[in-house]
Amino acid sequence: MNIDFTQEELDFQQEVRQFFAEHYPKDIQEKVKNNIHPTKDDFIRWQKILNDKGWLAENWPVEYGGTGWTPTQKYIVQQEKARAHVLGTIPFGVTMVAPVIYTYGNEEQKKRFLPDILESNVWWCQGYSEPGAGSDLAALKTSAVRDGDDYVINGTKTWTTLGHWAEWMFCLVRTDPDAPKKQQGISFILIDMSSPGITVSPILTLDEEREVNEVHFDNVRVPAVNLIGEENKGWTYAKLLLTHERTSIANVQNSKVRLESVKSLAKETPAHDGEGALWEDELFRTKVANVELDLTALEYTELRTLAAVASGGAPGPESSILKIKGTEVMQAIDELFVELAGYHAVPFTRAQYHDGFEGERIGDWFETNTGPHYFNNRKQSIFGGTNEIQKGIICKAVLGL
Amino acid sequence: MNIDFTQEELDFQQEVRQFFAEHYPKDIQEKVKNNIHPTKDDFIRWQKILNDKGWLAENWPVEYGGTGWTPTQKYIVQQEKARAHVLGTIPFGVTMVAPVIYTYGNEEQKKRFLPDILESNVWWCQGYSEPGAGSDLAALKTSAVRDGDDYVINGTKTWTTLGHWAEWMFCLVRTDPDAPKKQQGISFILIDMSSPGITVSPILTLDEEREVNEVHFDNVRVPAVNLIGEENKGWTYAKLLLTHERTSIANVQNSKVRLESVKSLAKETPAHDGEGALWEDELFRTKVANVELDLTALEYTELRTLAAVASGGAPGPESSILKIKGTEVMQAIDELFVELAGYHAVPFTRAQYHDGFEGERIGDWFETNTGPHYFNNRKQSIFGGTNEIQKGIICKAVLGL
Amino acid sequence: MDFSLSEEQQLLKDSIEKFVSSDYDFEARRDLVNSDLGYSEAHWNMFAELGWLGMGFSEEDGGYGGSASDIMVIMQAFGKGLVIEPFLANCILAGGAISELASASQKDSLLASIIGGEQQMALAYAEKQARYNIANCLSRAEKNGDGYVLNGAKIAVLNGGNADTILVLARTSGDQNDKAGLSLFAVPSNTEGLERARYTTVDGFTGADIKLSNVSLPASALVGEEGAAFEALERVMDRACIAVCAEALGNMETLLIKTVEYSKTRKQFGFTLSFFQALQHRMAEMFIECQQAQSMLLMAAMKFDASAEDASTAVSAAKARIGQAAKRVGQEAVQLHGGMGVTDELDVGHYFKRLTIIDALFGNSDYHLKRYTAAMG
Amino acid sequence: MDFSLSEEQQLLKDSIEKFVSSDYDFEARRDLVNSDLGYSEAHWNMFAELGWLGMGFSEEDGGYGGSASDIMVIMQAFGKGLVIEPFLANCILAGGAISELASASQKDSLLASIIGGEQQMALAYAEKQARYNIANCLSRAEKNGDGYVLNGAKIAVLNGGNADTILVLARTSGDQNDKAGLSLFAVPSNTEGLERARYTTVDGFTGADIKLSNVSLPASALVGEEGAAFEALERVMDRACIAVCAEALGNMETLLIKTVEYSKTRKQFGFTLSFFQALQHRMAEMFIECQQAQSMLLMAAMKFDASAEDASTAVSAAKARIGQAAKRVGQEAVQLHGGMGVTDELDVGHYFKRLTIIDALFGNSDYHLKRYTAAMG
Repeated sequence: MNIDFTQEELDFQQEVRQFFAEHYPKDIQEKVKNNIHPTKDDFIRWQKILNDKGWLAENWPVEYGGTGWTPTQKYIVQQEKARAHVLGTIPFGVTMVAPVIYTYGNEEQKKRFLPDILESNVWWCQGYSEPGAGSDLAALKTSAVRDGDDYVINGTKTWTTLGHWAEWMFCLVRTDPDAPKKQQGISFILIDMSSPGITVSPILTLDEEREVNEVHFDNVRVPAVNLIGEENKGWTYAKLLLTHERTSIANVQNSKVRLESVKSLAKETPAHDGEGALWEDELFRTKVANVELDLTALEYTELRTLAAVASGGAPGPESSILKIKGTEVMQAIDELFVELAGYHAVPFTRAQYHDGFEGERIGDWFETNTGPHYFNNRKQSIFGGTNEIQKGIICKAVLGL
Repeated sequence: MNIDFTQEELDFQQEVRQFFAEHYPKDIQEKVKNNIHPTKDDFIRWQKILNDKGWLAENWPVEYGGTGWTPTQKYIVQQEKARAHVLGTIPFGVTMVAPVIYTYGNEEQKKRFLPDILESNVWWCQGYSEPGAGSDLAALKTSAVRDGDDYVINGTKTWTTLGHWAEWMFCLVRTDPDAPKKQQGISFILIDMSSPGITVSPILTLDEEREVNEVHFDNVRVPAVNLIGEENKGWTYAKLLLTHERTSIANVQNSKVRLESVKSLAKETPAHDGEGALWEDELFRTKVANVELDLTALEYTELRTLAAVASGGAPGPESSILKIKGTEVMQAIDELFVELAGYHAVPFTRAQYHDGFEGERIGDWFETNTGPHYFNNRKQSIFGGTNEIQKGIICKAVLGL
Repeated sequence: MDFSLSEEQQLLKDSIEKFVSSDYDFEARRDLVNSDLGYSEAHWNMFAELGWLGMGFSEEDGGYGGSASDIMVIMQAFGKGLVIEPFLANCILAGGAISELASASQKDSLLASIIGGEQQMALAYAEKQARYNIANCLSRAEKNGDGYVLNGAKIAVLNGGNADTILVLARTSGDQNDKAGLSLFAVPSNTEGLERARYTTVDGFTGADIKLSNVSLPASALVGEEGAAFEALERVMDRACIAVCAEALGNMETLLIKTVEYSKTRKQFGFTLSFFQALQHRMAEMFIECQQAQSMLLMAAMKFDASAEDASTAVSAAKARIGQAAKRVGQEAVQLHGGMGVTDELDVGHYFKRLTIIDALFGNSDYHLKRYTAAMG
Repeated sequence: MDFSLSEEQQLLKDSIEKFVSSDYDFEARRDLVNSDLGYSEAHWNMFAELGWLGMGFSEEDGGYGGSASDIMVIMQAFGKGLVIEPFLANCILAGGAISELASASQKDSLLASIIGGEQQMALAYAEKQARYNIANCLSRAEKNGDGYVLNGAKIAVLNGGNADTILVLARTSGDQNDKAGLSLFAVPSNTEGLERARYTTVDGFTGADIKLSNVSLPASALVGEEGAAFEALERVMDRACIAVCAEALGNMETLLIKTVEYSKTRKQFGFTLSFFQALQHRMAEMFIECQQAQSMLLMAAMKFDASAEDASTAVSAAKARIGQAAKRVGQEAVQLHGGMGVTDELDVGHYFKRLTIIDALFGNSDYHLKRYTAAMG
């Protein structure tokens, strides 16, 4: 057991820090720092820079363009990204669909899709959940019926994050409605979002932002060559992806930076009784400390999981812990921010947190964003498999209940 | 809505206070104050005094010797009892079996049993739970088979509180093993504990005290005249009793006195860092405050329940709240006591808390009792229908789930 | 001791609940929130006609009620329907301050216009540096001949954007934290030098941040006596706490009902959610929170109405405990509704928002917990 | 960064776990607890022979390990079986103090006798008024010719009743709370003036409260330098925290396993408890607590071994968080075992007792939370 970085790791840390300092666009950094919603172009611009450096596909095998980083290196990169307020990489392409393509796709599919993902030429979205199939994902009904060289797709997908920006969707569809188990009749298919018959309609979340969508398919023809792997085996491929989603969702380094921000803001915020700083209030400090303890434990749980994966283990059902605790911590930090804002949690000033706002601001830079962020972020414990589902996974796969 | 006592109620409060001051034996009071286990004789002595005043059977109808008190009067008595550290009345006779006897028993049974209960001539115990039937009480197996004028009883009852002091038991037995629903084949019968074939064996709890017992029945003959009401209708009678048990279990006034004790002890106890009093530690004070808020809410929930009962409502399934919150509060106070004791929670000094201890005491009067009391009191959320069972009752009977 | 409502209160409760359930559906409310005014004038006039706007005031003040238990009845019923009309701002905050402070003649004109629904008012007390301490006031009113000149800034003025008259708390003497020297001024909102930044609040009400730059007022603008506003405002804050606690209870009761109903219809894995025991127990805990909140509210209202010595502590107890309950019940209702819970479309998230903001008003849970803890001695 | 155990540590872990699972059943342990000595001399000799008693000490001190991670491995394994032998008192507390403070010649004699299992020792540091602040010390050692005279009182001296030698912390100069001026004395337990009230502890160990009345000691009784004990004892406390955190983790892991197993066999309402989702989720939460506790422990042990600047803060973080986890896991295990959970007969309640006492040792959760919070700046 040893907690220290090696000299090589320290050098790597330096390199990463320097690269971000020199190449991460300042305008995007300012937005992230100030809670301004980034644009589609911001994401693409930064991902292209990262990819030029070869640092986009952290988890891909080296042969496909991955970094080959050790768990410790990935941890260092996460730290440095959070430290420099680096805009997050949109996961749908590089983190989610790509591993499915390079693991289960054929050579032609790899050639066709992976380079565009690396170069952020194509924006992907996820077609998993349906209005009638949330936690019970395998109950999905969107149908794909083979007709000549195409599949004809009908149905509705929901909670499609940034689907209105997407050019392609990876999608779970039912190809065998008569399969004895509902998991067995599902296929994994890639869909060009410009295909006729697709409608993308917004779902506003509690911050009144358009982030998620409903996507309707009305006799949409999709070439059968877009099917990944075998027909009716999609559930297997999808599960791989869900595990990847779970391990990345803990967001430890991001939460650490946010918690530091809570601390420094609390030093400048008056206490609730207007006397002294909120940071001197032992109740507030204790809440921060308890969140920090949970977060520290989570950080080491994540490191242990990554170490186990690196030494040959799979990211097992324990990764459900990362989802549960990671979202609990995020949401606890959201609450601390609301408390920091005091009466200035009350005004709703959506425009202030978008590009091009010119009016007079209400409140300090963060204050009026705390409510909407807190409300919207309740999704964290719901999306990606609710925390109840994650507990169920622990019960079944770890405790054998 | 009005929170004040009437002049009559204030007079009554005075009367009660004065009676306790004059008639409650000082030696018993000292024991209760100092956590010394009372003896069987202590209980009987005090109950006889209470009964002489006509104040033992608080909830009985006046015709049988009840007090006829209003909910407010009962509340006042509870307050004054707690205030004067009055030893609790043993519930098995006066609170539990008596309502069943006067509600469902025949005239002869009422004449035979009720006077001895009022005069505390007979110590009762409860024969409900069995090793295989805990939360699932209706799964009980102890059998009663009619044989001439007797029932012959075989089986085992468990968690029988103070069964080793008891002269009589009220008992649920299975008289029809073939009933279509398990609740239907159960009868309610009264058993003389001196009957041949009964063995009472101790179960030590985590404080290493003998409080509960297992009671074994080996071909025990019980006269059929001891059956209450009709054969196979015992479940109905038992449910009445369970409701009574639940409403009395909140123990609000007792918890209030204990919480006051925590506060005053905390003023004399050094803080964890040895500087100043523990009472000046905001973390500790806040824990006390949060318990007190819960307790205040509970007090008014209890008052609302009693008021609803008085104005014609039955103590409905809402009374499950009293059990759940009442035990949560008790157990939270237990934790505060352990914290007060600090390092002196460590020694186990059972003899110090029994009659006749002559040695040199370890720690202040309360300190070394805090651990055993805390451990043993975890039973509160288990016995009398676990808190999980209570939540189930709320789900089913209140929320319709 | 008596926990029952009076006959009048029961009637009031029934009529507001009927209004909420029959005439206040969520889509109509959404349109109101998105309208320029932010609420319905028709509703407001109806509230006035039915006497609801007078229920916050004693008969002496021209009203029809005025006790904390009256306010409780109204606000709990409003809370069930997430009523957006500015009852709190007019009748509890501004009206309450006038009732506590104003001279008989001021009451005659000002209160009558509130009770009659003719004038919109707001109380501007909060300042950024003050957090929840109303004595911490930097806004100043300087004597100027017969009148006053006001300077300062106020935040989160509920109904501040719509108000015809804004009651501004300002310091006529003393230092930043002094309890003495605070005075209240009735400022017509079109007075020169009064600048309003109007906004919708995150929970759908309207509000404003306000700047006062050399606002000239006549002597008659002073409400009541000079320098005597603090104790009066403290009582207003206590009543406002009871009011929003009642509203929160109404919110929570509705959330519990909606969550239980949803759980009985939404199917996952072949069963309705109500089949899953882990979820059942969480709904049982929501029920317990509601019941305990109801008890705290009754306790505080009764103590307030009895002018009990510890009435303010009781109010803090209720605000703290109900704030905790509100967070828990709100979060659980959203979580148990799954994805739908975080959509703007469903009403559940809006109840959750309101509960969140109620905790932020008039002192959050921790503020009141500290006030309670301090009173423990 | 490396989270894996060394080969030696893995072997040590395996051998202790084998001992615990094969040779340490609960009924045998009960007999030990009820015996006069309170533990097994045979076990103790075996621990010595297998070198386990030397694992808490560096090779320099004549031991075979000494790192925090070594201690972690041993104590976690002991915790799984609720091992009652006085490893903590001898090897971590008394031995740790000697290792930190003593001169080479004192180490030679004292440590060798611990490592060899030949002598029982105890560390008497706690005083009633001091709570968890070791600097708060009223016991005094006055110079008397070449030697010292000790007066004072110590509480909760673990292994104090069995110890042949008791290390007593006493003040040779300074005032009650001074960090300077504290010295450690090795006092044979049969020394005149040393009075022991021996007891079993609530969790089955043995301990004593001790009074020192004019206890005369030779100069050689002083361990190390005069007045320099505080920093050393602080390090001992940190290591002791890591030790009991590891033990607590072992306790919790066993409780989780026992609870899950019980839930699979105990039937209620026609189903095993493991069928009930509300209980399932609570077991999942127990699992999460165990995992998070494991992470905190690793973090603290690694930082301690790396002599990190914030090592003491990391220890407080672990002690605080694991104390919270211990309470939750212990209470839940008892609750989920129903009536059996509160019986003396079943082992589950005894694990719960040990977890409770671990929180009370060396600073409870709140004490360490405050220490942590203070370090946040």
